[in-house]
Amino acid sequence: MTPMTRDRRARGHWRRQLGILALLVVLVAVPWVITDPYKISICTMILINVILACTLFPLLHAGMFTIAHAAFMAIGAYSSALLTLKAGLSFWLAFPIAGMVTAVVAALIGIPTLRTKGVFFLLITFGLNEVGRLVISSLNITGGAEGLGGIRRIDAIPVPGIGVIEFTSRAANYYFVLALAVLTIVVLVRLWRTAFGRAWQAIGQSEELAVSLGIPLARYKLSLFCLSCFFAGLTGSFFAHYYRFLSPADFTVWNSIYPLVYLQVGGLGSMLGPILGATILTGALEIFRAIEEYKPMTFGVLLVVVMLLAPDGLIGFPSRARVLWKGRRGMR
Amino acid sequence: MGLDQVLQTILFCLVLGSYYTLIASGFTLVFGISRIFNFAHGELYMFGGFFLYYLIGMWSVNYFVALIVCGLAVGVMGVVLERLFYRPVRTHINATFMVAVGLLLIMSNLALVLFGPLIKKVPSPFAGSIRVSPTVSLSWERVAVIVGCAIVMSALHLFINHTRQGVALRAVAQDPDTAALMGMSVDRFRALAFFAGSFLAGVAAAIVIPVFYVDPFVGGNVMLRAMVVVILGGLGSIPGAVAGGFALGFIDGLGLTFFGYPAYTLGWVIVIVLMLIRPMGLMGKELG
Amino acid sequence: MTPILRCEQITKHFGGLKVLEHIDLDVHAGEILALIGPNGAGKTTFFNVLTGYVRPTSGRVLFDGQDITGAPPDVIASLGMVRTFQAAIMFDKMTVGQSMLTAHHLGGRGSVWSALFNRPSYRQREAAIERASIELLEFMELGDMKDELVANLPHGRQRALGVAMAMATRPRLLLLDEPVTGMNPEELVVLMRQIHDLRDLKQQTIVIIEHHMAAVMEFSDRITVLNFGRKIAEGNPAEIGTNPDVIEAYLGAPVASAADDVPHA
Amino acid sequence: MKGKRWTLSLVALLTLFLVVTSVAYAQTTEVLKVGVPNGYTGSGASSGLPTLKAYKIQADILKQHGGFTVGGKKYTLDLIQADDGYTAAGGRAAAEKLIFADKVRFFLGPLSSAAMMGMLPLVEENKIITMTNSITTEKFKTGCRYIFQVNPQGGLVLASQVMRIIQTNNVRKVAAFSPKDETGRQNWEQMKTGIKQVWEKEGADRVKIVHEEFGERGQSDYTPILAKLLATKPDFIILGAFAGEAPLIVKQSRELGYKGAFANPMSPDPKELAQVAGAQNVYEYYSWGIVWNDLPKIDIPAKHAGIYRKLTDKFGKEPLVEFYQRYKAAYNEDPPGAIVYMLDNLPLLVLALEQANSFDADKVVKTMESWDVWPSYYGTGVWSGDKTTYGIKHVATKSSPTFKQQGTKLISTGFVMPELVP
Repeated sequence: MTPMTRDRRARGHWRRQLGILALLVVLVAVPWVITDPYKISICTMILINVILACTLFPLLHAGMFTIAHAAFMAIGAYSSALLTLKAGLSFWLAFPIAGMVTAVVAALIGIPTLRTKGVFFLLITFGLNEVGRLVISSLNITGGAEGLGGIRRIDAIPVPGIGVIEFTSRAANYYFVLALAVLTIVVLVRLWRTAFGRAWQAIGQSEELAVSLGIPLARYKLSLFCLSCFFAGLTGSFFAHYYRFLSPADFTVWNSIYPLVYLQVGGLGSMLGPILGATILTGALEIFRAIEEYKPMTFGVLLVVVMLLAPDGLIGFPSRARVLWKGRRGMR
Repeated sequence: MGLDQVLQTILFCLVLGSYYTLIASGFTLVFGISRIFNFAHGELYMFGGFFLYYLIGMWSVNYFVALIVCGLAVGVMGVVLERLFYRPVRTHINATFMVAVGLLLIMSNLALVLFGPLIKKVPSPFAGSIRVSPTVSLSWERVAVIVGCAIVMSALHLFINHTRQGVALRAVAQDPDTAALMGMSVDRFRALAFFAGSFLAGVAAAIVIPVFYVDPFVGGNVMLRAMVVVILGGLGSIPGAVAGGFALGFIDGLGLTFFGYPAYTLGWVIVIVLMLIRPMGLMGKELG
Repeated sequence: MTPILRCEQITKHFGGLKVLEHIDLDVHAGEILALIGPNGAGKTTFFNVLTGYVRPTSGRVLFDGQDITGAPPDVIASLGMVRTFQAAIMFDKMTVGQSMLTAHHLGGRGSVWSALFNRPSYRQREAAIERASIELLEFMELGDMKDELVANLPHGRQRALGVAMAMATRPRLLLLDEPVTGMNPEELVVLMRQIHDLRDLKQQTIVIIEHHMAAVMEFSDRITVLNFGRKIAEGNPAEIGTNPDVIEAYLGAPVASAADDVPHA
Repeated sequence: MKGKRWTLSLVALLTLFLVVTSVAYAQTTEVLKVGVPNGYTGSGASSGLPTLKAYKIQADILKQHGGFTVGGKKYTLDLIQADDGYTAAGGRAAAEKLIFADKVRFFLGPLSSAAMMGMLPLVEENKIITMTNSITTEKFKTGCRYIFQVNPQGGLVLASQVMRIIQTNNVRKVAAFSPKDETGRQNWEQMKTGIKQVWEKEGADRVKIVHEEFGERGQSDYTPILAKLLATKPDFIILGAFAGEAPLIVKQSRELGYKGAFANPMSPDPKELAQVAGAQNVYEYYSWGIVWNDLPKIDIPAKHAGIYRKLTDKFGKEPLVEFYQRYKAAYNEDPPGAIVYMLDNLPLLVLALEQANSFDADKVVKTMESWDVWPSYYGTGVWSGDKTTYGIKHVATKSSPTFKQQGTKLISTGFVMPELVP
């Protein structure tokens, strides 16, 4: 990080570092503190959503508003499941392959579609997600609409020094997805602050100006799209071996929209946004599972309220609140 | 397949087309003026269906009266949505999208709580069916869908082209900024658009629901189809909605007849390809 | 010596509309060439053709004797022909500093890995880029503003930043599209002076579209006049100032006063 | 601005939800928590909510009759619902919530195969006794200790009615239209065995399967598919468990000029059917379920009288009548016809608990397996299924009421008893 950008971050820079460290400690401690398996698996679910929301963060900033993320997650999930089921591969081999398969498919789809912009890209991806779901449910190898069962859990792996790690316990799966989340976020945040990240942001803010400065749009958009989908694919692979049953119903347009909701509710201001949004909303959904019939409504109300009070998301709220306090109607 | 079956196929393609046109026209109208994808449009349609059920099934109001009342009631709902939820976030595109999603969730769930999960049937005033050929027949209620679609669409055409409000609406749709410069209150026209669009949703429900049924879950499928139609025809274009509606009617109808259910993919595939080669759709204009 | 840019018979039609007709133009290293003409003369379209935003209907664009007709904008930029925009298109959500770093894209980035792991090679490159950025900002008298959000900059400063960003790509040929429109006289003089210095101190070759006649007359070495897509005159300021066709084109108004006319949208 | 005032009221709404939640969590002593994972939102709700209502009625009736005794303590049931969203992930989440947050050891449901598959590993690992209604042989192939499938149509009952219809109506061409999910395929496969039986009896050319179609649930216009299907001129259409869609399918195929018979295992409420399809269109429509306004007289063979009393002791002298009256009183509407399938889940669990006199899963399972015949709301049932068919004897085969609908009128076509099945 160069001084020029650091100046702005200098305020509370160390505080931030400490905060991140503390957060990590807490996250690692979770399985010891929370013994209730249900709560652990909620945390697992939260982390899955955090990853998905975070992979959307750079995409939205670069002006790619996609509603096909669930479809790409599905590609990762099914390819990993089938590789282990049909080809008998070890999970540890299938996992990265699943990610790459997803990235490749993303490239093949991205090359024609990324030429479109804004609402058209949104609609195309929307359609792609529908097509993907319908294809999965009409193929035989994917088990069609009935779904694909009998998927192995993550294979045990010997780790020098620690010994063999079994993935029978929830804690183990939790740690796995936690590691994946950390990896994803670190990679994305790091890249975001490099010249590449700057180029992506530039494209998001003005393609015209970006290209005039010699930034090749197509290549940069495609690479980011593939990267994002790569992580979505990895997440999908974990999803498959965690739930051990896949059905098209898990990858509807809604499953693509929810991560966007987390991201938007959390806020696009920084990577903290998607993390916050996914945590709060997934948590909320679980809490409100108690009043089953009202769950979607509750979610909807949360969403609308946040959007009305803080259109820029929760992390943008404090500054916005100040604006409102001053009496200036930011909403208008 | 025999001639009579060809005829049969064509007939329900027409019915399907009219149905799609009815549900899509309101959706596209709203988008044309306000640039908002009102994902709650399908839910408005659903509410329209339930209103009709209570008006006719419970209080046995005359069908045609009920039809108008449905339109008005749903129209008012639309205005409320615009005023209370969409307007405050107008300047934030993403937030608008999210609000639309939220409203969709709230309304469908609300319907489930209010009306219960079971399907409700609205008796159609048009009983019996006409013989088109010795072997082919078409029920009057389906005829009503085709005719109803024709009437509603021509009425809409008159409104857009031959009333002051309508012409103004179109002006705003084409260029909100200039319209604003010319001292038109864009806000007022957005409200008007939401009213008109939602009114159409209510009327569509009143015409279509008697053929099928209404339950709290009909909104979703309606929405999906409407989106395909609107993209096919071009975002925000009313003639496009008609063209797209019937296009999809035939795509779905023929597809289902010949390939069975995977055919539901067909519409989307075509739409995606279309958007790649001609983003403005069949009859649409490029967005500003 | 061979011209750095040579345009041969550039023609552009939009449908029936003849926007550019058989334009020939040479730009020589180290000069400031002004491109003037009434509204709708096709000046901006000409820039768009040169920089690959628009494909010419016919004609060739030679940059360093290399045919770049119809090459994509980013390639042309990487070859060293960079333009600014008439409308203030900016990276509004960035700070001035970030914008400058971004503008150094062509300065090289190294591999993703070196960036991801913040390797020394990458750090050095970033440091260099930053030094260059600061230097340019100082040059354009923006040094004290590098932490400002671009959106919060006054209009004049934004235009200056635009020039600085274009310069960050180390262009061999800089195309400026009405850099001083909408500026107050003081700002205007400052910016024109800075542009002039770019040429004098950095040997920067510049083609500038400008309406402000006084400025053009004072700062440019050579002037080309377009009218209705045709080149009607070319020569040094003195010649142009007295050229009857030009005066005609400007509705007979004395050239020097045809200044400050509103920028066309 | 108005927007803000409105949002405030929404916040109020939220807090209300919270209150409801806490209330929902409030508990009384001496109650056994039983989880009811099912679809309560989305299209799953159309079967999930009525089922929950039915269980609640049964729990009340049980309470009135003094609950049940385990280890000398009286127990009543506290039903805890959890939405499985009709998906695998949803099913797993629901199960986890019930097992670990609500500390539930016993499940009634789910109906959705996907949800069942999702919660399968959990249920087995944690020894959760699950009385499910989801029809899927798949999970039994994996040999599940703790899952009992209480649906009446352990295939055989479906088959025998299909066989009977083919014979009595002298059917020559059968066409099948089923939902494109596991439930749909299962139902069709099971009913197909009925046709196979006809073949065995009367030769393979007696009746032909002219068309098989699988379709999406929840669509509104089935005309295209039906036109295609009717082009093969069938005289008997078998619907593989369409629920809300069935009335439309009947209506639309009649509109296309179909005159033959229908069979549909998961029939909607008869009134609904007549309403939607139009009374004139509803004839030769066969289904499995109860005729509420003409409840059959249950006559129990003397040898089973004792067993049947176990049920009547806890769920009323005439269990069906009692249930029907209570349901109608509570919700002033007839229960959906299909609800009758779910009525045995709760009683069987209760009886097993009491007899095992323990909440230990393995004991309870042993007890249930030990029954060679058990009481059902409309007679008796047995556990069927063996290594070859299901892998484990946990699948109910029991007498099932069948009926035929004529307009709004339901004509009971009697019970199909397991004994009838070859």
